[in-house]
Amino acid sequence: MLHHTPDEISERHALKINPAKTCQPIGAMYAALGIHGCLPHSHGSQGCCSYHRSHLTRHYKEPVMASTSSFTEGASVFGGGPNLRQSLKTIFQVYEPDIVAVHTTCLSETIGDDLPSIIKGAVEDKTVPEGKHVIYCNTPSYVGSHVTGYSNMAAGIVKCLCEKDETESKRINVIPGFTDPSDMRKIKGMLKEMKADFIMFPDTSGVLDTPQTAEYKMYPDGGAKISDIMRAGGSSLSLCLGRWSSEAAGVELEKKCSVPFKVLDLPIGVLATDRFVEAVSQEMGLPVPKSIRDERGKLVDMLTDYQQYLYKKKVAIFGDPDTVIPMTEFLLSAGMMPKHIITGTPGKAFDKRIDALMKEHGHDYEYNCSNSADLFYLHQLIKKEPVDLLIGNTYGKYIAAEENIPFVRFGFPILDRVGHSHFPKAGYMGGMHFISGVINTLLDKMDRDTPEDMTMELVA
Amino acid sequence: MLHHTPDEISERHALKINPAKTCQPIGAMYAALGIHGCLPHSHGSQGCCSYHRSHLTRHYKEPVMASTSSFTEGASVFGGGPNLRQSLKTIFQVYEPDIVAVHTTCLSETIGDDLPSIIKGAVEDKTVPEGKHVIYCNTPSYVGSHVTGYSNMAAGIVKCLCEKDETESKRINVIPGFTDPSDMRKIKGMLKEMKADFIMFPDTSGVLDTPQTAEYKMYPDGGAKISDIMRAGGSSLSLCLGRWSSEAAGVELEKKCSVPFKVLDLPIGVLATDRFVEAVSQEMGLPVPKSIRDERGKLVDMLTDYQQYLYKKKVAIFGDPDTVIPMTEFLLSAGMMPKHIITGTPGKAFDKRIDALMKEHGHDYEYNCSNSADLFYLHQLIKKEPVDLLIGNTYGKYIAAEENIPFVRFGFPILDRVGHSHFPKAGYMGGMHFISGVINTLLDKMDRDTPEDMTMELVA
Amino acid sequence: MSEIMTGPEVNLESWVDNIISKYPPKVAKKRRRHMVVREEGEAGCSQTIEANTRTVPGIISQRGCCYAGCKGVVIGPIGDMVHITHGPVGCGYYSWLTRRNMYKARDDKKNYMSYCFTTDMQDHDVIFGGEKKLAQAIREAAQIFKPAAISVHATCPVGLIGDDIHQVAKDMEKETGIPVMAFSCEGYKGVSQSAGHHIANNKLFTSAVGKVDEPQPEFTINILGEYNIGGDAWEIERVFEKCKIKVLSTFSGNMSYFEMEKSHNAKFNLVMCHRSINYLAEMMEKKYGIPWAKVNFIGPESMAKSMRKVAAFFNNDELTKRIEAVIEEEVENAKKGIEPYLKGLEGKRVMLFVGGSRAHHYQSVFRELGMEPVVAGYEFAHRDDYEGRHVIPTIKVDADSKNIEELKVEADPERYMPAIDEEYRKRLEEEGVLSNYDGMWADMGGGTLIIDDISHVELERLILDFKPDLVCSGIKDKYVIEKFGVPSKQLHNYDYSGPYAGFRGAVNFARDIDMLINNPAWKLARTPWKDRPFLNASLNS
Amino acid sequence: MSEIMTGPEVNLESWVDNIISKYPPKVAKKRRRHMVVREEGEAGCSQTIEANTRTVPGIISQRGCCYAGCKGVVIGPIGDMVHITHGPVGCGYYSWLTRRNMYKARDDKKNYMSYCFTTDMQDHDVIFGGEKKLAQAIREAAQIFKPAAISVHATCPVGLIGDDIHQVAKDMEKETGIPVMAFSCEGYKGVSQSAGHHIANNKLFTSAVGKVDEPQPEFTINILGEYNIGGDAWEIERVFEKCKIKVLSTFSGNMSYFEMEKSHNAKFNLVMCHRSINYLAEMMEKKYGIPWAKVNFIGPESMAKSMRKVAAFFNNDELTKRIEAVIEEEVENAKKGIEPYLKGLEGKRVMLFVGGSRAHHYQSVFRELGMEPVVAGYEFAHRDDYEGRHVIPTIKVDADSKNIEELKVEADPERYMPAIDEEYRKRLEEEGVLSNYDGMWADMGGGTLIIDDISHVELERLILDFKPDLVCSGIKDKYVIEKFGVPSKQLHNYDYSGPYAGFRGAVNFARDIDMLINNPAWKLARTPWKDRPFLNASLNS
Repeated sequence: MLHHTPDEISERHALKINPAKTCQPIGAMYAALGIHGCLPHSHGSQGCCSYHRSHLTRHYKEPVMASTSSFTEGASVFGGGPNLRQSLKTIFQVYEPDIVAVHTTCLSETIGDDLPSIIKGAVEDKTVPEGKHVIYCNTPSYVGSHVTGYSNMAAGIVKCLCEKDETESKRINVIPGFTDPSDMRKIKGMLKEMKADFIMFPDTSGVLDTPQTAEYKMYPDGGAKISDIMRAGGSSLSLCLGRWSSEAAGVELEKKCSVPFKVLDLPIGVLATDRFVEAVSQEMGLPVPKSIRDERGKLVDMLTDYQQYLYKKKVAIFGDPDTVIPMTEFLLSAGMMPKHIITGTPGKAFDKRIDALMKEHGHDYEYNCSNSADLFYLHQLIKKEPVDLLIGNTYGKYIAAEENIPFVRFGFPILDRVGHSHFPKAGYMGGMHFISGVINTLLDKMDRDTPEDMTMELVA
Repeated sequence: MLHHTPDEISERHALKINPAKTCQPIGAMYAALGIHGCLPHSHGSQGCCSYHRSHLTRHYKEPVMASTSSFTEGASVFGGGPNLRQSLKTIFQVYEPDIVAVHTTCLSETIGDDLPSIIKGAVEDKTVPEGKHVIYCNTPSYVGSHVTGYSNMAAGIVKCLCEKDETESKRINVIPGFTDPSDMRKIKGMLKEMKADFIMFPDTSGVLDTPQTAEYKMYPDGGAKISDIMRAGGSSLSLCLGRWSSEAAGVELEKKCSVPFKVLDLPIGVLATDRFVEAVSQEMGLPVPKSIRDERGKLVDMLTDYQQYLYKKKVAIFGDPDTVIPMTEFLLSAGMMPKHIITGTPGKAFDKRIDALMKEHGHDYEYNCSNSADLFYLHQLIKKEPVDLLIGNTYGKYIAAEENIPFVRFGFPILDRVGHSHFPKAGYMGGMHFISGVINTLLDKMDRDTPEDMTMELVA
Repeated sequence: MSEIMTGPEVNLESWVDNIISKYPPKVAKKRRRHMVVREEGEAGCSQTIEANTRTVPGIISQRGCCYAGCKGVVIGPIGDMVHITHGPVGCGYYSWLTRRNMYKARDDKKNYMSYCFTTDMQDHDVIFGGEKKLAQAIREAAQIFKPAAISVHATCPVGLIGDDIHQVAKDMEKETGIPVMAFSCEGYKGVSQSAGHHIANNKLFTSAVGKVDEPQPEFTINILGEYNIGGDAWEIERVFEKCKIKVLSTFSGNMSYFEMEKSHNAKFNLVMCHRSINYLAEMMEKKYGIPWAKVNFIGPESMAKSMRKVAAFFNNDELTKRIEAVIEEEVENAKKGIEPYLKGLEGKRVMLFVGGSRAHHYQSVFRELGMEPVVAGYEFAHRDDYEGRHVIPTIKVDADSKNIEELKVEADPERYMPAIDEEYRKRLEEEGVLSNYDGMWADMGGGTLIIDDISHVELERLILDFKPDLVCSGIKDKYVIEKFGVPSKQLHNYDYSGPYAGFRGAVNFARDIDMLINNPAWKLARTPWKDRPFLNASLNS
Repeated sequence: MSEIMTGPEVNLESWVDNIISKYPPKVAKKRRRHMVVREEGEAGCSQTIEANTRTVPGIISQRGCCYAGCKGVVIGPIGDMVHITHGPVGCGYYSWLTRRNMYKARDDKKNYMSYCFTTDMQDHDVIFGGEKKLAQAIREAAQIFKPAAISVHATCPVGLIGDDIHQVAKDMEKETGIPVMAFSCEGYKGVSQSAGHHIANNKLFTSAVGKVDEPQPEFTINILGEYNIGGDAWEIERVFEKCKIKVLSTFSGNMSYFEMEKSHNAKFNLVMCHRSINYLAEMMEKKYGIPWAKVNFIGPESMAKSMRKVAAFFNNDELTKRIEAVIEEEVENAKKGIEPYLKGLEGKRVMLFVGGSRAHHYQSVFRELGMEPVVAGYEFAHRDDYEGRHVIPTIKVDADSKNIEELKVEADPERYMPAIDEEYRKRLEEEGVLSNYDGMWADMGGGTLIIDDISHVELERLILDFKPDLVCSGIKDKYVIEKFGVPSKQLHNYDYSGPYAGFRGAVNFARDIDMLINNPAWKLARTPWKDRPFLNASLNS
């Protein structure tokens, strides 16, 4: 399937092959879906909105509602202001959202449409009905990646909604990184187990993992409530779970409402989850309940019980910085050897952080780490230095098949398997779910590789 | 690996090949581990206890503590009374359990040791210390199966511990069938979500799925408390989740403490879980909370979202009656076609129930259903009528490999993969976990079978 | 109108009035023109519909963009080419392997389907221009892959910043010796994918078709507008080969660039997806004199009818006998395969909102399954796809479409050689065999409803008010529809099943529709305790 | 005694006194005799241990039963035989594929490893006797599988109800023409697996060994007591073949019945697991004059030492040169492979409680890894396995063991032909090469602790008081030990790894021990917030 990928790595200066990222707007759309009653709006050509909705739908197998300014050639010459105004008018009358979250596209960015003033106008002349909200952010597709788009919308939410509130409080804001509803649900679950007072946004749980009840809801029960988001300005601390996708929102909250923030990794793996639990426990002065300690201990138990299948196994992993970084740490803590660590999202900080993790775990073996990379390059790395396991999104399966490497799906998008919407990778239980997948996948291969004249191992 | 299994099915009258069951005592030992502070005791040769502990350990990857009467040739000639007395003396002094649960073996049964009077004696002469308990049941290995042993110990628990209590109460006893700690945890979870007042025993959660904390506990935190079990005599209803493994305990509770009982299937799959929730809701007059409705809806959503991979797929399934029956119903409700349905445990009621399920789902296709069967027979059935999927315990993998059939592990024992101790098959979430496994396994095969000159499907 | 009514009180006209009342007045007026309640009687005689006009901003539409129609639909399926998207990463990424247009490598083993190529334009490129980067990207693609040819597809910013991709293509073709085709298919062009189809047709016609002359056997045809979703093209080929008819090239499912270069040597063009490919059919007829006929390979009857058009065209007794024999055998097998499902599908009502042809193509097979298409509409079609080609002269091109180039084509002095004489051609035209398409609603009787470019709110109301048994649509609508408890069939990607075309495909289709409608899993959607009052209380917990 | 002490205050004698004080007085007296704190000086000279006596009822022991020793250990590994367990389903089921004795099918493709055969005795059989059922089971096995031979293993009830399995075996052997061996290995016989070993040895000797005479090359050996766990036997064979020494048969890892029949044609027997197979070695020497030597294939040094015993025996310069050459090459490679792990293992303290030989066999390789075996003991060994064979005459057989038959064996008039002359044999005996085993504690210095048939409470205290870096044991103890945060190595099943024997095996072993001790995952066991007081409060929530 990838027969044409040569073993020799040749320098490329212009051609990206099999990207490990996509463009900003889809991240902004996803973040916007994490607000209850929100209709994301794509300010650009129809195609963008259509592509983003389709792609998110393929990943979540759920309705993904969003509208578009439907630029025509005229609009792209004379500007998209009228299209946006017309859009808001139509949307509020026809689809009755509580809030519309506008993001730009490469088209409207290249034209240079001035969102703030267009929206300001629409609010002033009541194109936006009383009590309804329109928020926005800029998401030029030719900068950063889908992760950047998520980050920009998260910051946009703060910019447009949060209100300063000086009254004393012991409450944390949690701004999760770009990850699945199952993870967001799990993060909330841990906070509730700890009895922490918190506000979390964006929150796509209950929005992109809804039940089949034969009753369609255009705006599902889930998502962060606007009123809660507004109150986030009065919290005592913001935890930004993911430097790439959530720090900007934390910075914005500090700037606008002087709420201090802490940047943590997404709680993926034992250590990152420890740090999350620790931070909550410290800030809120809350104990760590037995239920959480037990869950942690079960994960550690699994890591030691099955260590012979994990220890020193070479791994190639790719995906978004905020998920790949804690996962790499998780693999290291389980005694595995990440050899090739790739993200498509630009940012030297990624490489720096991976290097730091390697040092923390006292490793001196050779590994390849690179940002702004693509899967064609990753494949060539693997051809040069084979691995025992590949971890990444759906697109990784073509490499895995070509090189006959066990493959575990992780990150965004997962288009060809089921489970990620409901079984988290976050938290200790999420670690158990992920690592069971790794162990069982490696065992499947061992069984498959058993010679005909011998007998598969009965016990593992 | 199973090359020697001929296609032609020849009648066998004496030789069992690759059994789909094991003997009673292991079931009794497992049930006894579901009491907090209990040391199961095997009244027979050392080997039995050693085999049962090893086998349970391979399935749970956890310490499995139990003692034995260590019969020698002498004891097997003159009777094991002295061995049992010596055992109790030693156990209570050295291992300090709150309770010892004695079960017999084919040896002590063939000899005919009279447990009640031996134990009575030991209690009277204080070989059993004040406040400590010794309970027992008979588990002749040459009758029934491991499921029967579990059932006998469950009934033994009632016989020896439950006390009659006429005072009005609205409380249910839940006696789960022979299934994993994860399932028992899930069942308790549903009862808590419904805010039901209940007593559950046996309960191996917290006993055979314990955390790694570098602190060993011979008697882990979990298990049904003796005091609670005693109070079960005062409940208003007993729900026996599994006719084969739990009805006997219900009958005993009615006989001894006149608590009425209802026999339900283990809550595996949508419909069986519905009936469980329904029964609790009815008996306790409690509503079904949104959390449970949502979880249910997510399972149904998965069944419809991925129906094209499930509908009319032929399935062979084997295991214990109390798990195979609701799973068969689950498969039928998902539009799949169980073709070969096998249990090693004897009992015509199994075949009758499967036939009934087929009728309920309006099926008239041919299928093979049989109790007291073995895996050699199942394999031959599959050779005669191939299936798209095999579901069963670890031993099924040799058939799956030989016939190149996708295989999903289910039931007891699972010796060669991880996850069953922590990810339930019970409840709606358990259904999601199981059916995701089925879907992903079938998709793996589709990917593997993609011809070299073509491209694997990106989206499923 | 009974077939659509759930009760006598439902009146289609008032339903339409009601639905448009949900829009702002100006929008309502526009949307109204995209809806037609079919009257009994002649197709299009009295009724017209508005189509291929811009979607009102803010309306939640199914439509995609020009790039999607060009790269995604028409050019992407060509398997031995490297298709480079020039622009930010997204567009190339989203059109990577998502359309299920299947391709089998030829002897040269070239198959780039599982690769995605993009210039991943950065802000620097937007500011200073992307021509150099594009040139370098083509260079790298040529060096690493040595494909049969290379295509370049412009996305929105490219047009605005003024990269001359055609000049770059020309230069790089010279430098690399590999054919390079550039497509100015910026997303904002036109009003839907449709503009992209046209742009793709033009370039294929001018730069690929006709490059290599190679005599072909008597009974050689091309299939146009067949994209081999789920393997459709292979089933169609199987049948034609059984009739000893050579399928020279298929635009563009399972298409090799080299076959495209020879395609003008065929005698006859069959047009499957009229919307996306009729331009090419027209131009090939004008230049090479290859007549074309509209066909439909979906469902045994339509398949047979289409094959008979081929018989009529070649007008050869031997061939006609073969074709009839194949039809007889294949139809019988298909009916056998379909029979078991009929009982479960009898009288079920289906709605179709998809594409520029499929919403029509699938109606006959549904009828063969005993089901009733009651409401239908296209996503990006033109009036002629609804009303028939005879209305084309009356269609006025609006501002949004007038910039899509119409090529002036003349007969090729050497190579214009129709396989049939003018007189016979005329006769076949009069019989409606050639150059003719009657459009969707010729097949939709009175009391049915046509909705062009359906919007989300209209879809919602249709489902709530008419409770269809099945709705055919695309990925964006599928889970919306199914959350209502109504099964949805994706007619773009077939829900990852197929083939559906031809005789064997029809059996697959029947099997899958049976699943959608009769899978017991649907019965589970409603909770058993749903209507227990004291339980409903908890819903607000 | 420093190596075992965690602090100067720990005194082994008082530790022993303390641990036995946990038992009831009578039990304490018994257990005390199974513990020896090694003094400096000559093996066994002044110290003796009690072993192979019954475990006190109620004590949680590692031990299994007679059936496990016979069917599970010795007979089960023979791969081209059908092994039928006569009894209730459990015993056959639990011994199904659980010991990892690997087998590769020979040319006849016969390999029944993945099958489990049992008569699944029912109450009816217990009441009316199971002979008919057993006969029928053998008949069915013969018809369906046509194995090289069939074995029958009695479980507890069989002896009590008095089935004459030997008569049934004889009759069925006649009827089917397939050799049938019956083993009266009821679980209650003896005090552990050990009785089963002996019973298995006897029957193999009388019914299989010696059936087929076949001249063998000069340098032909058997390996006894090697069960090919994780492929050990294959690595050992590899090395001997490299020395051009033929391994005729291995009892009973990767063993074929047909090879067993010829095994008496070998010149020399190497005994790996002294406990389970020394009976057969003795009997083969008595009857066929085949001398035997105790060997140990675990760890490069022991492996080399064992190979030199073979060199000494055959006493042939050519062969000796070859052997030395192989040793030099293989030892070097092994050291290279092990080297990277040494730093991480230096000075780590290990305890071994397993089997009847392995707790000794693995001590040298641990020392080669720079680790210190500080406490060790067997599960089912006899005194000679601790103290050395010289104590055998002083061992009194108690009631529990006296019923295990001791065969009277005499030299075979025709076939008794030692490969070396009497004089040289004597010399080798004096040098301790032949017929000699010094036992475990010859290798355990002063200040170490020996515990026979260790019980759970003793294991617990050892871990708590001495905090070992590694404990070697079996499946039942593994997770007990690891819940203390102390890694455990299973020396029965190798934790599903291997091979560990020979030169390459040693490298695997080093790699796996490195994992157990240096895997960072262990560091995760203690929570970071563990000792935060205000957090501990929650523990009671």
